[in-house]
Amino acid sequence: MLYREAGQFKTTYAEDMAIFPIRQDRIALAILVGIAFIGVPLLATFHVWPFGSDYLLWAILLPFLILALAAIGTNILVGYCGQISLGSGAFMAIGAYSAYKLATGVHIPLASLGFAIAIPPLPVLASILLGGLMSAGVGILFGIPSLRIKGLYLAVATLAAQFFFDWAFLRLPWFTNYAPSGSVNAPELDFFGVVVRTPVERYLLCLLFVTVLAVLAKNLVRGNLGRQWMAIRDMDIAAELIGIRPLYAKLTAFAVSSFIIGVAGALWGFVYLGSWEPLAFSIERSLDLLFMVIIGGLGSIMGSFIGAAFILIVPILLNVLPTELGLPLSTQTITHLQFIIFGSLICYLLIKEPHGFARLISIGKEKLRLWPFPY
Amino acid sequence: MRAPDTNDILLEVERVVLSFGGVKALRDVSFNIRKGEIRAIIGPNGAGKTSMLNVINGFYRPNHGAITFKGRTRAKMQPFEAARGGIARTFQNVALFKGMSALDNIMAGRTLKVRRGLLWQVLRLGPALAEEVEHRRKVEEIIDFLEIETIRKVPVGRLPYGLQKRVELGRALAMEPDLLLLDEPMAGMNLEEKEDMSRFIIDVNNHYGTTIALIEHDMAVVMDLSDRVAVLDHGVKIADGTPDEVKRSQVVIDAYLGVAH
Amino acid sequence: MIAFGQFLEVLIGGLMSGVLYSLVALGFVLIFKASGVFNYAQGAMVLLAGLALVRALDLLVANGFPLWVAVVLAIGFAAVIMAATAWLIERFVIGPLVNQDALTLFMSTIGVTFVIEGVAEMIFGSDVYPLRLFPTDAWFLFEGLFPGGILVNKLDVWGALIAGILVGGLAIFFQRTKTGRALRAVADDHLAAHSVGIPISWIWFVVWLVAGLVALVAATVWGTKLGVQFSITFLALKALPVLIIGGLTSIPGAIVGGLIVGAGEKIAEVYLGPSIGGGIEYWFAYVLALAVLLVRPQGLFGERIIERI
Amino acid sequence: MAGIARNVLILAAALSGAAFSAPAAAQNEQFVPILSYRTGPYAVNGAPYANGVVDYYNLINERDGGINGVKILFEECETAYATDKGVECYERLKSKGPTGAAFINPLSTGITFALTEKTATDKIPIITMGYGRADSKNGAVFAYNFPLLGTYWSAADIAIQHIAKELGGFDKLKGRKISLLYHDSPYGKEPIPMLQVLAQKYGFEFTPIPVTHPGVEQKSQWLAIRQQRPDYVLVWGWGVMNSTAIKEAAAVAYPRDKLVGVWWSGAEPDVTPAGDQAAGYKSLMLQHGAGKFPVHADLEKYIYAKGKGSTEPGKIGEVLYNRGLANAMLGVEAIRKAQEKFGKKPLTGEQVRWGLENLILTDARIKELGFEGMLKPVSISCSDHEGARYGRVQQWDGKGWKIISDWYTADESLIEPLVADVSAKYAAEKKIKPRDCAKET
Repeated sequence: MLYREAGQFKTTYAEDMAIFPIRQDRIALAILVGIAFIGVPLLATFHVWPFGSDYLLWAILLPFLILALAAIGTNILVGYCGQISLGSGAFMAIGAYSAYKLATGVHIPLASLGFAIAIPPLPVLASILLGGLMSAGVGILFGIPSLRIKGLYLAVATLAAQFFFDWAFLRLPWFTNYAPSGSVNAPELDFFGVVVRTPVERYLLCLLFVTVLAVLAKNLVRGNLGRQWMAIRDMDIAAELIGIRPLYAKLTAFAVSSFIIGVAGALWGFVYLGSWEPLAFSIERSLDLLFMVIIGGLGSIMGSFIGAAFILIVPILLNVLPTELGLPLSTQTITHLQFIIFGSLICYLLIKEPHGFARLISIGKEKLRLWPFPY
Repeated sequence: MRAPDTNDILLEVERVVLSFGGVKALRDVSFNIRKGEIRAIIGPNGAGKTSMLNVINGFYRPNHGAITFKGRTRAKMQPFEAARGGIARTFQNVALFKGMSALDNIMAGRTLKVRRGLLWQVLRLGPALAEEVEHRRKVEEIIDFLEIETIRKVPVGRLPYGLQKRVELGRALAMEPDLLLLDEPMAGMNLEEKEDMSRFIIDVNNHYGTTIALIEHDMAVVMDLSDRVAVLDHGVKIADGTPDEVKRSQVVIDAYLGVAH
Repeated sequence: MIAFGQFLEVLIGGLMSGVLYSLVALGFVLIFKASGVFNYAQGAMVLLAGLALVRALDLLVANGFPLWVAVVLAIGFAAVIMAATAWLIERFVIGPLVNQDALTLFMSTIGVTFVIEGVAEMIFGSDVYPLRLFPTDAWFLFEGLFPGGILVNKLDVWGALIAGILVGGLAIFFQRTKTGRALRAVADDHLAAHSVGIPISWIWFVVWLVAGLVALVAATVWGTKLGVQFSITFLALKALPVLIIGGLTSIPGAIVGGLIVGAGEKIAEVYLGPSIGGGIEYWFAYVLALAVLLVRPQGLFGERIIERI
Repeated sequence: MAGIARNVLILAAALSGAAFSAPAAAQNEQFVPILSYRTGPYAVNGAPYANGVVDYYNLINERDGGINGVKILFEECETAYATDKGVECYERLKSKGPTGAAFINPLSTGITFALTEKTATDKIPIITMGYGRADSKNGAVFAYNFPLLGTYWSAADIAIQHIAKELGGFDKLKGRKISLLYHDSPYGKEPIPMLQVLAQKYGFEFTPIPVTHPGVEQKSQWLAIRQQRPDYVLVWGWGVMNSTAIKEAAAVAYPRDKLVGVWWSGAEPDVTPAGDQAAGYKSLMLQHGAGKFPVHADLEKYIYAKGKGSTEPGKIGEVLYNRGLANAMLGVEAIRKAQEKFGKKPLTGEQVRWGLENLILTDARIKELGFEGMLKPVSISCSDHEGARYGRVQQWDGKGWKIISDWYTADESLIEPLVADVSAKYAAEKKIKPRDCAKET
């Protein structure tokens, strides 16, 4: 009875075009944003349950936010534009390593030309954003084959990006500033004099990035460009015949997607890991991101959040639960069980609702709107 | 019905040949479309009608021949270039974007009219929002015109066939085309739906002054609607003229009755 | 002359190890051909088959069975396990997902991968289990011609031999048997096959079973090469470029793709690697696959993709 | 659909209820997390090590009733050798128990790199026995890192010492070719700078050859080795990479006795898959080797006789199992040392850190603990977080490991400048002010 749009008349198109045209949705969102921006930091600052330790912030919320951001990026390419990519991990890596290079200063000696390109160390914020742009540039480059290669063939082609960059960051010492171990350390997170150190500060920083980029991504996907992407996804030939240029639509999708994923990668390295090696952005990361968007819902920004939460939290839960419940299982058995249950759960979800949690929610809302009178 | 301007040729097809491997889909076909008229292309199955439309809007490249549209002759063209030139199109088997709502499908038809680029769209503020609202207003006009207000937010995959055809027409109209190609707009419809669709086609022609070329099986509909009719059979144009002339042509009657050549 | 001998050695070694990738790629092709499923679980199936085989073998030998009896029984046992796996996958995953898009099916096989890995290690253990079905030492050919000779690994030769027999067997199966012909019908058109009365769930079970048996064959070779252990699952990623180059639907393509990938990456690694840092075979096959796709989007032997409207 | 929603709710409820409730633990317990990997590509090596650690903690509890009455409460967390999972495990376990984690032992150089900064902030010592970052020997900069018993730079030096001895002297190294076949990760890359220093000093030609994770495919590396014909190949592998390397060496007929593995490439699972082909293979020993010592008798009596053992009784005494024991013992002794200063109660990580930094184990004490013959004396200090730099070389004869060398001691005069240099860079990068070790007590 509480969830009704009756009596909410929209008098302008602008109102009808809002992200959440229904008032109740807007209230729910406001509460959520309030909790995220005010509630969580407050509880965490005073170590109130469930923030008694840093665990929830450090090991759950922080990676959740960053991976949700990466999932949004993946969703733009896979969910909105229909271009299957198994290379998201590589674009996270490009974002992270570019940001690292920019933050520590770039020096490219061009001995044959007699001079060198030298960029002094940039501020962290600029490094992160430029890292995203770098990733976007490479994304465009690796998007070009998509004009010819389609579907699963394209997916395997994107693996070329994944493996190439895995290798490049591992083998070319220039990227790691010649660190003997090949592991790099993030610079101090100094944002115009404000140094981000504690888990709460890191959380707020990521939350800010995620919120802003999610809103901007939502703007894009509900605007003309988003419709172009979806048109290409649903029927590329028909899209061409109404004047959509596949080149432009696909490459913008690759660019925007790679930008967001690149920023997420930079955050993953700078804010979450602090010190990393290429393995942090391996093929498993790419598969995880793909799972997030499929389980969450292809073509849904909100679904990306739900998917990220599911893929991140369920394995941890399955791992923690037996110990916490005091089940007498060995670590080995728990991990094997975790694999089995997680795999089954994924198959089950795909069978029950191939369109992911986002579809479940919209069906749920439709039912709620009618409740308690189904007709 | 608006009187067509007989002197103003919008599209001229000259001696077009199209073949796939050894199969010739179109053999030396020539005809024209005048500005403002409703032009029909009819013929039995496999006559090459859809191939003709595909050639016109750049999806197929003819092996020989030339096409002059708005006075410009071209050898080859990308489909989106045809769209940019003002050619819109619907399809025999509905080519809608199944994952999008009716509204979004029609809004997608506005793509070529969108002026603000990516950076403005990201912000969705000021001029970008105003533009989006303006497009929405235009699209709502079309939605009203086609009487599909109630289904505007329904994903088109869930709509019945007849409504899908209407949404597809709406998407083509949103492009504000100079030439509208309709590939069997009434296929698979019941009588009532056919009448609705005929009305829309005539209204489009009258209201917006859009030139229309349509392919249709239903002879009765074609004869009622069109100003001029071209008849194709086995890739060859066998007749061309007003509905009455075509109706009387012995070649056409033979083709439809399946008389051996 | 030394340089040429070395080149020949790298080339032969590369071609041979390419054939070993083909063994894994063949399973992919079978399943994709018949059901349009891109089966990421093929690597996990090799692990499962290998574990079932080696554990049964060890148990039987420990209980005093003569080696050849133990080998036959263990292979039989592993085949039964693969049949059960095929049935379970068809019944609970692929069957219910019929008519879903390719991406959903692909992701579901990753889910299946997790389950197989978990179950296989839980039942059969997660240690490394040595398997010695084939000799693993080397011949040195033409020692008179090239100093040191040209090295050819015996296991590789066995692998190539087995791959050849396998492809021949599969060809006979597809051309000559009733089930095989039915499989081809299904591959061409699901609905049509259904309408002529071929039970599609049976067909799919058979396909997964055949893929499972191919995995078992791959496991005998790879198990001998590496020891049966978890890392065998990584072969799936090595097999992907092979089948992309060959074309997802072509059995000979899987072999040719393997040869190209194997020779290409080994030559690149040995001759190009040292100058740009080494380890390039890690991505070389994929870049090669990308290049092939740009010229032929359906792979070398794949069926042409025709766009209609 | 409703089913899914319900399941999710149940899971969520379980999460909020379980993961964050305070553990119902007795207050007189010292919590020790165990980051292990019993699944995935490296399980083969991770599992026996974890078994040794678990069994030793159980032994302390069963035999001694804990450390001076303070029982050890431990919990395993599976990392699968993946850095992100390791970080999650660390965050999950670091504040468990009445006083939080006493120390952490990630058994992965990658995870060590990722945790180095976090552990310093959280004041939890990170013990990396025989692995980790070599520059963290410098306790002045890395107050919380303890690369006990030997870093990779010590290992590299010992390996070269042994090769020199086999060749008949350091002067014989000149002009020789020595290749390093390494796991392409921070772990495998660590020894490279030291080997470059050594190559410079002794005039041998050093070629690093990377193997990509996990190392199942090494054919091209070995074809290259066959062409280059190095005099020795150092193997810096882990997991399947080790046994594959030995098999490929056999396949190209490279003599196995010219292979020298690091101490992480010298356990039973590394050689058994290669069968007879592994005979002759050599590896360094992190002091101890395989075999049973007095402590194993206690394990059999107090743990395995009661059916509480974590592996098959036949497997205790394997190389990696013994390393797990040694590692656990050093941790326990550090806690014991810290108890001398801070009292016989559960201690914080910061207090255990003091215990580690002041830990001295004499021959007599090692004998008392049942590790005689396994370990040599250890003496840790602020400036030396390594504590000992000894190693020996063992050889696989096809059935078992045989010790074939005397003790070597890594040459500090070579290592120290490199440590000072690299750790100073780290201190500058992270704005750490090195402690003055002269003032530490």
